[in-house]
Amino acid sequence: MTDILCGILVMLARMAVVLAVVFGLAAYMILVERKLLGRFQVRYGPNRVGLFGLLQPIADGLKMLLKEDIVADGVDRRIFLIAPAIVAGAALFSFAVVPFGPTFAVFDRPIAQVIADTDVGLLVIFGLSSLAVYGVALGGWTSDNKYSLLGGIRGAAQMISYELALGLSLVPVAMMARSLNLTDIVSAQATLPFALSQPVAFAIFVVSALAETNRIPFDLPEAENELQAGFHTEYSGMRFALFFVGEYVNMILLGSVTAIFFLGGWNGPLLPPIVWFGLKVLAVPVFLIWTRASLPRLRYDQLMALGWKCLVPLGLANILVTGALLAAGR
Amino acid sequence: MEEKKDKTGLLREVLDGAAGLAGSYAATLTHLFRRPVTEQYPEYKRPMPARTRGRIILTRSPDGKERCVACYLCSGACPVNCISMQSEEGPDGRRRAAWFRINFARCIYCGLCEEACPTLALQLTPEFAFCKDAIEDFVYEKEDLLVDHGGKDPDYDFYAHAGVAAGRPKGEHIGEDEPVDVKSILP
Amino acid sequence: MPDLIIDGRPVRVPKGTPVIAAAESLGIVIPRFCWHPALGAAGACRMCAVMFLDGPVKGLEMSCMVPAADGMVVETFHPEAVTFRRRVVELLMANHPHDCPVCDEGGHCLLQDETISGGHALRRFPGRKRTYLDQDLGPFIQHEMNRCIHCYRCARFYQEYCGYLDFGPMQNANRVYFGRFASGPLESPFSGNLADICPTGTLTDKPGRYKSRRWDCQRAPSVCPHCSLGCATVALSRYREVVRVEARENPAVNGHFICDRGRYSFGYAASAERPRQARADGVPTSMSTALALAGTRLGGVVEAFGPEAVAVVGSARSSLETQTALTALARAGGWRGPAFFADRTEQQAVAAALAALAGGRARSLAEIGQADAVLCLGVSPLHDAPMLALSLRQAARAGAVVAVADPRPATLPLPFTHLPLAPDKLPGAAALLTGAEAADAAAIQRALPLSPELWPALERLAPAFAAAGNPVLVFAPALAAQAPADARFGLFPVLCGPNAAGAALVADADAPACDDLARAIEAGEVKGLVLAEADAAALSPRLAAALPGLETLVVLDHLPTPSFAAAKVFLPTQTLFESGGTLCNNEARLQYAAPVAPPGEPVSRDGRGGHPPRDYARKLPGTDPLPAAALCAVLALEMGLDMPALSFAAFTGVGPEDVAPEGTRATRLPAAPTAPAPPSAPPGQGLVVVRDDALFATDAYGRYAPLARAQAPAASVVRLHPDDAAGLGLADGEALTVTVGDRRIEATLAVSAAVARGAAVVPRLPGWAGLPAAIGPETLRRRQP
Amino acid sequence: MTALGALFYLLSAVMLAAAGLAATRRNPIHAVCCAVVAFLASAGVFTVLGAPLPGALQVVVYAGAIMVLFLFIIMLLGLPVGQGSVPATRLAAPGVLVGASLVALFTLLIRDPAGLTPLPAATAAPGAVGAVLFGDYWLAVEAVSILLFAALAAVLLLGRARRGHKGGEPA
Repeated sequence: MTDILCGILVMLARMAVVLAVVFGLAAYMILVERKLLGRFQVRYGPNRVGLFGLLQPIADGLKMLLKEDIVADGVDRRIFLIAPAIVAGAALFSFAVVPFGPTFAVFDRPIAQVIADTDVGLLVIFGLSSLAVYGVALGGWTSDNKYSLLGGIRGAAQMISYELALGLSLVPVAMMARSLNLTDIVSAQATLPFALSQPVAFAIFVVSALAETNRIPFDLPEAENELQAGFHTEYSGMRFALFFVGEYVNMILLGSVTAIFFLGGWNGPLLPPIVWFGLKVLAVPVFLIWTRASLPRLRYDQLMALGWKCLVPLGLANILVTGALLAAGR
Repeated sequence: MEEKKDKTGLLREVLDGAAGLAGSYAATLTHLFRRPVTEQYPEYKRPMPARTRGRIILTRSPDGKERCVACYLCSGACPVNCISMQSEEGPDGRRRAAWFRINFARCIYCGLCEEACPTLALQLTPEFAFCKDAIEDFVYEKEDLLVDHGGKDPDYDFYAHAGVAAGRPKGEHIGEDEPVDVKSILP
Repeated sequence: MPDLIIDGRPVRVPKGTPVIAAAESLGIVIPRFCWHPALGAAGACRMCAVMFLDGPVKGLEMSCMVPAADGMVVETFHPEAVTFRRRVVELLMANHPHDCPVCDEGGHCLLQDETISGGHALRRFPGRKRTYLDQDLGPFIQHEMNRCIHCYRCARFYQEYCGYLDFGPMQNANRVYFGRFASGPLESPFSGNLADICPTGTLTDKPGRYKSRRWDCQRAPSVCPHCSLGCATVALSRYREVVRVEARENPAVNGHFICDRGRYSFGYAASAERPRQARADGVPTSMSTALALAGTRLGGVVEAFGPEAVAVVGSARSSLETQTALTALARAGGWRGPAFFADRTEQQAVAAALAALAGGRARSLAEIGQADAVLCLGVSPLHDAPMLALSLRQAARAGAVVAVADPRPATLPLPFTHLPLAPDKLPGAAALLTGAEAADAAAIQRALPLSPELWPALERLAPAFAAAGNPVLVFAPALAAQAPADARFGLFPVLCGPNAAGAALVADADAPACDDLARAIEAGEVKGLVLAEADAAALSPRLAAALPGLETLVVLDHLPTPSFAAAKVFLPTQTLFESGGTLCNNEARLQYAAPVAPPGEPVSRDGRGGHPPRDYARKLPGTDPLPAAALCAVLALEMGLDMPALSFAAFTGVGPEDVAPEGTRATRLPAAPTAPAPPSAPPGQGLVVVRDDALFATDAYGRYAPLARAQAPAASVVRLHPDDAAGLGLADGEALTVTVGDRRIEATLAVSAAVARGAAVVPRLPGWAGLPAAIGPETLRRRQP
Repeated sequence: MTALGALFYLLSAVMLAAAGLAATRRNPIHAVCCAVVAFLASAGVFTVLGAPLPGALQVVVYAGAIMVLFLFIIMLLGLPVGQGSVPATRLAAPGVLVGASLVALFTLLIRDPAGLTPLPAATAAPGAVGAVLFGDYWLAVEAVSILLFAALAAVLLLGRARRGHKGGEPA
């Protein structure tokens, strides 16, 4: 009984820690993005609220909370209210299977630094990321607004297309790690991260993951100069904030997943594992922000051509080559 | 239409594309280490050039009298019709504005009025930040517009050049002869 | 008819036309300062230089001085001509002061236009500027001699065109000065035109000084309502106030000019005393309340006494639209009226005067200027119709014989013969001069036995009139019967009131006159009266006296007349400037005056001189008045009357859409009624009362225009012939007390041989309206100190 | 009843309810959403039963890809949204048919003693499934994939042919 209670307590504690860290990170990731974008554009970025604008996320959050939650006429109310939650929820759920470091012991009790250590972790992340598209598509469809609808349709098509490339880029990882368990995948990179042993898969993964998060240069669902704000045109207040937080949680998730799949997880010299993991996780959002500052948005046909004519064949070929090499090496 | 690309062409295209991407990443990266050009406005106020077009004033001539003669040229030049006035004859015989009104809520600070002003009375100042809570407060009357200095050109005095006898008699303006004696028979 | 080519375009003009006018007929405006179509060429300014490429004249010439001739090829924009004109402007500007901002001409100044279009921006002349001292030229013209470019337009207009000599050029060479010998008001009643014709700001309009720029004004063509001639004007309004009235060119009526009465009497529209709010029993109220009350009261009268108990009175100053609406209202209700005239005789006289115009005998002002003999019968041109004097001047300049047969003293800026005859003697004199009777010395002595001093003049005039090929008879309507049958004579009636002809056309032949209505009120037959833009006191003292006997008096007006004070219900109307309207002048010419001023209290009064209020949400003050015609329609609606849709076309034969810009003559004139009996000698020893207009403040509107009233003489003047004064024991300049009814008026006596024997000339003012037709020593008394 | 058992029944109830709603919604979007919920619940059921791999595949393939395509097509077509639920009359015949087969199935299951014996715990570890799939059944898997590929190619060809026939842009 004590065991079960302890287990539940530990589980709750882990969940609380993960949620707090992820939300805090997401909030400050917004600030980091605004500051960094500012500096990339030779300006300051937010620096009015608190020292260096450090309280800006809190001010933003307060503002969003206090704003009126407008539900426009003609929307499908239930779906309209649920859609933002799907985006944020799917991203948060994924953290259930993300390990943050090696298992350690407290009072001889092994404590895994993961909420749910499952054998199919890779598939779970993959599946949950594919659910996020419902938030975008439904939110766009239900807003009863042609721009939102176009954004939703674009989002759905884009995410389905790039999910395929994403999946194909992860197959070699699973093949080389011989497991779908994330902890196992990290252990398999103890010597050499997959980013180096699987450069093509890494490249495909980064590009398609970028597309999955709907960020520049793949932000066609919300392309401001064509669709106002795309699928979240009609959203305001906290619901809009949920879309927003979902995007940044997704960025952190993407960082975690990239770190686990390709950058060797918490493996690294000198520094403790959790610090290595944190550094690798944060490196990816910073890269995404840098990309946002550097690259222009793709045209829609270019997006589709890149996905279907370039990434998918490349991924298939990569699998074949990897399989052949593995078979040869056996 | 698509030409069949040979191998080297495709490779070149890929390399070019990669170089282009890298170039843009490099550009943003160098920006990251540059000093931001933003001016921290309320703390730091850039000294504006004297000819900046901001709030409008009505200046005075060196002798301290109103320069404005209410000639209606500024209101005629104003493209948004934000200037209105009524001229009258003042106690000293000078033409002046009975009332003079500028609606700054309508003003576009184009400076055409300043250009039109023949007496250098109406001038635009660098002051650009004068916010109000109510839009009616942007209607400035002559009392609000009139200042006690000569603005950008403090030495000019219209009535020293004009030939009309207001303040000083005929023949005593700059570059004038004595009045003709119409009843003289001298050649 | 010379054919010439100007700027590549062929044009054919009448012989004698200067090239500058020929170009203007093509729409090519050659710059000019001294040339004016009415004044002709002087060749003074050198501005109209153009290049003559071919024809009888070659080279650079002044286009105003060269008459158009066959085969001329003219280029107005020849480089040499343009350079010449640019240098002329520079020379003219050498002495011009730097004062455009404070000059009232700025914005419509010919010199300014030419300086800017000539590109003269920098002064190259290093010398000093010539200056002049200015003069005070009276209340109308501001003098600023420094601005003068010596085009001589003012002098030519003032001396040659008008015939007044107190203003003109002085000195010589570079010192020429235009002014009076000493400061003082200009004598000419046409002096206001100086501001119009001066091409620079030397002579500007003083009442409009510093008021506004031309470009800020709303402008519209209007018609002068201050006498019956109907001169064309342009009204300029700004900030809900008419600030200026200018002459408008109408070649058929006034040419290019108007008189000072027409120019400076506009102040009634924006006067502070003008009633702008409806009143019920003297208490200000809303328009709708007052209209409802008027409907109820008149309805009550109709219910109690029948429709015949309500009467309508109009006037000769209302527009045709208003007169028509009043007629429609009276017809709809079955009421009496509308009455437009004081008595039946006057109405018949005006109708007879108009009837005489049939058969193409009407003459316009312009045609009078071309007549070779003019007889003014019972008309004092300068006072009854000032612009007539200017036309007579033009006729006299061309050698016409002008005679004025009128009991009032007459001064005219032209050589003329004055025949001061009492009204009852006028028909006889007219008969002599128009050829109705043989005009030998015996006949003259027989006709005018008591005026031997006039015999030589008549003997001289009679053959001149008999020999004239194009004589004109200018006559007062009371003398309509004297219109000669001789078809040589053109006819030109001078009526009393701007739309008197319209009133005569609109009124039924058997319509009641004001005196008839007054009798009906006294008899208790009429209990309700609608008084539309009419002052009962000025129109008919008897009616004014009867007003208290009414149960209901509804007054529609825009002037603060005594009737306004007596009104039970008052409804404010709009002026001609606000509502526009059609007026019919003395020669039955219909002219349209367009609305120009927006209704409402002037901004100057709204702001009390300071800046106008900033409360933008409020209703503008003083915007209650409506056009009188509209008020009639609402009143009819209020009373449930079915007002017939009536246009003045039904009375004049000319519809509103047919009124041409220069006016259109009415095609339906009254059938010749029984001509009024000629004036007869008063019974007994009394002096015949003859009413005289002054230049200012005696017309219905001028009385309420502050500026015009300021020009009126301080004291009223009674004029008598020396014999009559001696008979009464009075001397020239004596203070008099005149008894009018139960009131006493103070006046001074002026004795002059230019007054007819047996006539007492009194001012045409409302207070004097109650005088009987003939007065004696009991009315004119020396004032006891 | 264990906690897992309770979870199983809860998820089953959700799955059944969502499936029923999906069948009766007139608004196609609502129907798709209900179907997605049913798929998710079935994935939960798989996981509760100790087979996370089918559960994950259920989410990835059905909920994450197939139903998104449905949604995509519906959004693209802009189908008119009907009111209320599907009228019973139109679904009477198929409903009766499905009901009858269900009754027959359950009768068979209950009648057959084998149907009442508890199944052994599923072996659904990823490696084991992979070994079975690509070891024992490789031929069938390849055959199915070739069939699917052929179908894909055929659809592409048909779609192009029709567009070309209509005089659109040349293929």
